[in-house]
Amino acid sequence: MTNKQESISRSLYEIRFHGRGGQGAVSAAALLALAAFDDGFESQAFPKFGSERRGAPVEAYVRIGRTPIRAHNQVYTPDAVVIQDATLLRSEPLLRGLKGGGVIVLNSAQRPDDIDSDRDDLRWIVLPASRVGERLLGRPLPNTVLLGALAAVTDWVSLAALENAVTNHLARKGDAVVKANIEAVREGHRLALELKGVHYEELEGHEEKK
Amino acid sequence: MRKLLEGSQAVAEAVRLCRPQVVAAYPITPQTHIIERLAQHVADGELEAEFINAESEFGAASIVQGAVAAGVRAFTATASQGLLLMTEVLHNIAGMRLPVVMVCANRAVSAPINIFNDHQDSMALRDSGWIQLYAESNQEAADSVIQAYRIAEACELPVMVCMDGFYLTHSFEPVELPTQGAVDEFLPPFHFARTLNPATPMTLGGGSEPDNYQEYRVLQHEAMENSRAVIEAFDADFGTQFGRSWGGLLDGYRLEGAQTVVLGTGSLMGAVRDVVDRLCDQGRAVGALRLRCLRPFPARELVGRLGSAQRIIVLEKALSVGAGGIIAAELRAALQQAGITTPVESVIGGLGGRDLTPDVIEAVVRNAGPDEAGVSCRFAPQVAVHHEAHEEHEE
Amino acid sequence: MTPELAFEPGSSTAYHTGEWRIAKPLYRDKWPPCGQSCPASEDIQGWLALASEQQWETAWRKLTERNPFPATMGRICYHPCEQACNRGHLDSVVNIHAVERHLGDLAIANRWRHAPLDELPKRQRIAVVGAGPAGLSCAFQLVRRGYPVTVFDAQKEPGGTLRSGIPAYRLPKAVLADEIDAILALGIELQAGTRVGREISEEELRDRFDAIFLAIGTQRPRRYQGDASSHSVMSGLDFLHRLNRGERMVLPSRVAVIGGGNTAIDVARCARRLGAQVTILSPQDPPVNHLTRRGTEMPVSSQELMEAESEGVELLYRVGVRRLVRSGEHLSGIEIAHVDQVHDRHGRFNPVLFDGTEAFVPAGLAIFAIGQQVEWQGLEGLSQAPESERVWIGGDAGGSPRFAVAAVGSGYQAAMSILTALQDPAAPFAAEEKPHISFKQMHLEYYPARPRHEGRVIAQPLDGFDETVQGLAESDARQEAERCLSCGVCFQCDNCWHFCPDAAVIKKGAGYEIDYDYCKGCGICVQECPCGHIDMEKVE
Amino acid sequence: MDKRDPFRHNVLTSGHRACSGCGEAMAARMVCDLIGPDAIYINATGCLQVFTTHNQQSAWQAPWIHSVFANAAAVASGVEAALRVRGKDTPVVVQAGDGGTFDIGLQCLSGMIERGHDVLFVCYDNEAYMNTGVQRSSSTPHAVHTTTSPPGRLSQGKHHLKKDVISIVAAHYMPYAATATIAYFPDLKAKVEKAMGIKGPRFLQVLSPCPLGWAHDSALTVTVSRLAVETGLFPLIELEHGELTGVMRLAEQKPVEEYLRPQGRFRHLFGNGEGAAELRHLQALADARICRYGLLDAATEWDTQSAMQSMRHGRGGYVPVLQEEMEK
Repeated sequence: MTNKQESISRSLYEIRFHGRGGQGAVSAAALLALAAFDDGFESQAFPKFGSERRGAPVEAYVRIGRTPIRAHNQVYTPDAVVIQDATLLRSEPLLRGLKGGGVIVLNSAQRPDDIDSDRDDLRWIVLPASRVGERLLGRPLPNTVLLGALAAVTDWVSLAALENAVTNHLARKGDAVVKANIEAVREGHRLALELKGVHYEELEGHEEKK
Repeated sequence: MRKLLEGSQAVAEAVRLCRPQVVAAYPITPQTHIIERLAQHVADGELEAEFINAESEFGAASIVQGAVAAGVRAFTATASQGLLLMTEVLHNIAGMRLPVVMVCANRAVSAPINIFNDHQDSMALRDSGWIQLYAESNQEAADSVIQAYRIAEACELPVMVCMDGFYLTHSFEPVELPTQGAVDEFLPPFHFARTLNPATPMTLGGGSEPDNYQEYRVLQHEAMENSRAVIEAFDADFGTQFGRSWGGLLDGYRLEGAQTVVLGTGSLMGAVRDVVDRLCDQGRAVGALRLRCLRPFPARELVGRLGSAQRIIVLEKALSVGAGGIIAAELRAALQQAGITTPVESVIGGLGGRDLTPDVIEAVVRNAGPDEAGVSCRFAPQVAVHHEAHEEHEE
Repeated sequence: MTPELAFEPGSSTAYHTGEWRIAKPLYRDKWPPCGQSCPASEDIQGWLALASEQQWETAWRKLTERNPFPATMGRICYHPCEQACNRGHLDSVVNIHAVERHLGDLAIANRWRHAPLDELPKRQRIAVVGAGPAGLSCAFQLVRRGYPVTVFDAQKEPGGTLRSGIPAYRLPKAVLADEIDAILALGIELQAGTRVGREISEEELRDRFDAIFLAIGTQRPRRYQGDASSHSVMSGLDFLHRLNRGERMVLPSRVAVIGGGNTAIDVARCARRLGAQVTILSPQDPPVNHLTRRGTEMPVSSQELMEAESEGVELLYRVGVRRLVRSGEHLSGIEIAHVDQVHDRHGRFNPVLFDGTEAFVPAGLAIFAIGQQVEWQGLEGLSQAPESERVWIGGDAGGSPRFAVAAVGSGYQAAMSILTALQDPAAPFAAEEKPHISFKQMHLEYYPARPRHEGRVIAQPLDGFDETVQGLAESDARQEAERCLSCGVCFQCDNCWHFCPDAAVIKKGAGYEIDYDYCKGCGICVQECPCGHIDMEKVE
Repeated sequence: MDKRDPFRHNVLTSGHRACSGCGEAMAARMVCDLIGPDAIYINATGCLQVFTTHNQQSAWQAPWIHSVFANAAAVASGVEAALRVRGKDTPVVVQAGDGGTFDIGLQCLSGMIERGHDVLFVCYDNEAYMNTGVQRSSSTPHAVHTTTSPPGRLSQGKHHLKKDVISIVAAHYMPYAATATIAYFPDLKAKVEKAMGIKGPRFLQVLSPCPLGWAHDSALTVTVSRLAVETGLFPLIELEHGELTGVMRLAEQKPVEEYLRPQGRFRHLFGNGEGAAELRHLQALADARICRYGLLDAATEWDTQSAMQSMRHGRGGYVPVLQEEMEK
């Protein structure tokens, strides 16, 4: 953990989650913040406020920092964006405010056509998280897979801390759910490591090989 | 141990540690997580209390009123329309001097309907006779609940702990939860002198006449005035025992030598602190003062802290429609009474959940307000300085 | 002033809402119509109340305070109390006499003894002349108060008219004897077979006694003056005397009895028992229910009349005797005519007959039961003496109505008068003045209808003189007593107590008290008092 | 404490400022003394609250609390919950008028019942807002003259029917709901005692005439309440878990006119054609209620006549004050 702390170069990272109601964007944000906190950082997670309606676009935010986080504002200039549903790309400006060099973790089985091509300063991680979720969790839930992937590509949280967060946060849902989600985190982490900088087609092929 | 907790959960845990025996509530966004968590605690046997699902906020307030009158510590929470629906009972609880504690998850009021945060709901109740504490963080919200019970029971005044809806209620933040033992040490067992009891029958809530109603109010007012010292003392006590305190009535930030002071309340003060840091780094003498306690209104204390400022900006998430900023008006009165002529700029912002971003706050501080007489307040500019820039960029 | 957040319990009592009052309720015992109409002034409501609670002996003692003859009166009294009873406005009047008889019979059966009221013996001696109901009543009152009383009677047996004038089927001799014995047992000296002017002189009486009560009754029957012959003509009194002495008379097949009172009926029913066909020629109307009383009714109980009719006695009302129709010496019948007016304007019995209304009633014997007079022979001096000479006259001889119960009442009054004259501390200062109460002041809806219990008429051949009416069973007597409305007399129903919105009625052990500090004078207690015990008075 | 009366506690005692002849004061006194001082009383705003507590003087001799108009049932819920957690079984009793029951208080009442609080809710039904000067409530019967349902050229008083609140309450699968009135103390006593023997929410609607609002002579309060029953306009019924389990049989049905005549609030109906139609309507309403509840032919322990029978030494009353207590 201490070495992790060192690895955070800036005082504050901001992550924005996009999803649809019911996909667990808020939960994912909470898991990420919990993991960071477990790693010894200050962290904060909260949803874009509003009523939670299944299927409607939702946002959630995470801040991870070395000093206590005081502001409670929404995240406008994220360091990373996690997109749980590629269909959102069509309707929402998902990349707004994303800092240069920012990370996009996208849940998609194929490279979407409408990825913003104006920004060439971004790192895209595209992985079929729903499909992995389906396989591991029995339901197409992309959350923990995407978190694993984010951890893999950013170093902002440790895999162990994520697993801890999953264990604690989902404890109420039973051991099987916890175990499966830990698997999902690991799988996302593994996939993202393998895919780092790898193009979509390769990803597709890689997945096929499995 | 510090934990990352949702604000609602932090407050629920704090409530649990205070061992209320009756919890009654009616769900309303954004208060729901608090009562859901408490319901779970009761269901799990972690809180030995009657959890009563009231049929309305009006009922919920009434239930805790009855419970406290019948001799137990009680809790309720609400927001917005729910708080307004409670209004009648809240005045009544205060008038009967019942030590009730509630949490208001601050939210805008209708119309138009809006579930997001501002302070219009609790501000509307500022004259109800309740002590009002506004929390800046989840930690403070939780700690304030614990303090609130001790204040309420010592002063025989109800206490409303206000926490910003969503900004706090739905945010996960690190929170240090005290141990049960420590809370038990801080908070004596519940005692209320006028408990309903057949062994010592008393009549509570009886009628009054023109020749004594005012005296009831005078007593209530005196109790409020006296509660200032109690709030300060218990916060200090809390600091001694738990290693953190919240400034009692007022919480200053970089006030030393500050020529411009931003006065505000609630969670927005976190961003204000960031802005103050930013501006100080740029060499500006800016400080912040957080009004933790709106009632009793710490007029003397405010004068003491703001006396040397040259410019005072009051940033509020509530509007007295047709009058302007509420805190600003009260501050103006306090300063005027103290013979201080520093202008007070009243800025209203963040209504209905609009985010008062650091940039907006900075803009408010940088841009001087209108100095024409008769202008009661101005409104903070729309957020999204960055937002718009990037949208343009993306297109 | 520091206002209190919690008010003390009951602190409102510092505020006297009684000041709001413009009218004021008052508990006031009334004199119920039964007692009011009772010639013996019995507290009928009082003893019925006790009887309803099965406090039989206490009830009997209450009753005998005024009338030591309940078993007798319960049988023979014409019970004006029942005529007056307010219950008639609800369903049917209370069978007061049956309960009275029940009490008397219980007393005899259980050998209850009268108790003296005052153990302290007095030295003044009292003489009572006549051991009839008036004399014995007076003697009873005085002996209970410690006075030595001597009763003189010309007859060998005490009882007066009760013994000689009442047929046994109505009043068995043993019942009367038992009640008289109980009275005498208080220590009365009876000198039977002692007629004043014969066995003892007026002077001796005056010498030996401090007070003298003459209650010699009316021993001389009023005779029919319209016919010179006494053949086939008899007075009711003589008829009954002879019968009560045990004489078995032989009567013609048809007998006419002239008169509208109890004697007439007694005579008629006795004559029926001796085998005659009997017609009563009454100058009065039949007794009707008390709602339509006009003053011209026969002073008899309708029940007795019904019994007579059921025994085959014929009745003709508002008729008077024009003449006796004779065939030689023998009476063949009576010519009657409609009576317009029974009494003249002086109140004297003086019927006026209307011409052209004549009719003939065949009869072989005419028994006139048209009244009796006092026989003052031997008492000429005393009868003229004023009360200042401590001589009192009472009973029938004193002019009271010719009813046993009136005689009892008269005896009581004489006793009270004697006590006053003797300056006895127990003498009543003044007669109790209580307002009367009519059914209109009551709230009859509080009393549900309950049937009246009657004494069973014993079916028997009409040739004996055994008692015809059975007494009530104990449960019936109790239920009958419960039927009493307790007119004007609180029976602690709690209504005023329950219904006072202001807790201004305080229940005491027995009865209630109005706390005028709080009574607002709403009038609910008055309105909801079933028996009219509470009055409302304006507050000035 | 006032202990003048050895035979009852006077939970609601003298010195209160109800109008002369107040039916609600009478009803509350009966009900509270049947329950006794070992209970906690919650009062809605209304006449009863106003006239019993005045200027630091209270006519109550039991723990008593008043909050606001609409919330008595909810305050009671809280009191009951508090007692439950404190391990006490002190009875909790709500007292409210028809406004605090039928109208503004209905929601809290419904919530209290639904949550199953062990509370007896007593509604003293005087059929209008008397406290504020006789305005109509949803309990006001048809054709009644109130200040907000005045008769006039186009009106014969209240246009609407009296709300059937007992059915609404009973429909909550209510353990016990009953109607009663002051005229029949034995009936009221039996119902209060029955209610106090049942756990869970219980409801008692006690018709309590108001001499002021009904405009009858103050002495007629009991008489009028009796006539309300005898005419069939106010059936005395018991409902357990929604089922009709008891009625007070009418010994005889009286014409509604007998009930309406003494009351000024119906005066406008007499002597004109349209009023006559309303009189027939009221009679029809009475007939319908008699029919609905079988008031003329039910087999019952007592009827309107036997239930009011006055008895020597009463028919039993309240819990007497203990001698020791008196001496204190």
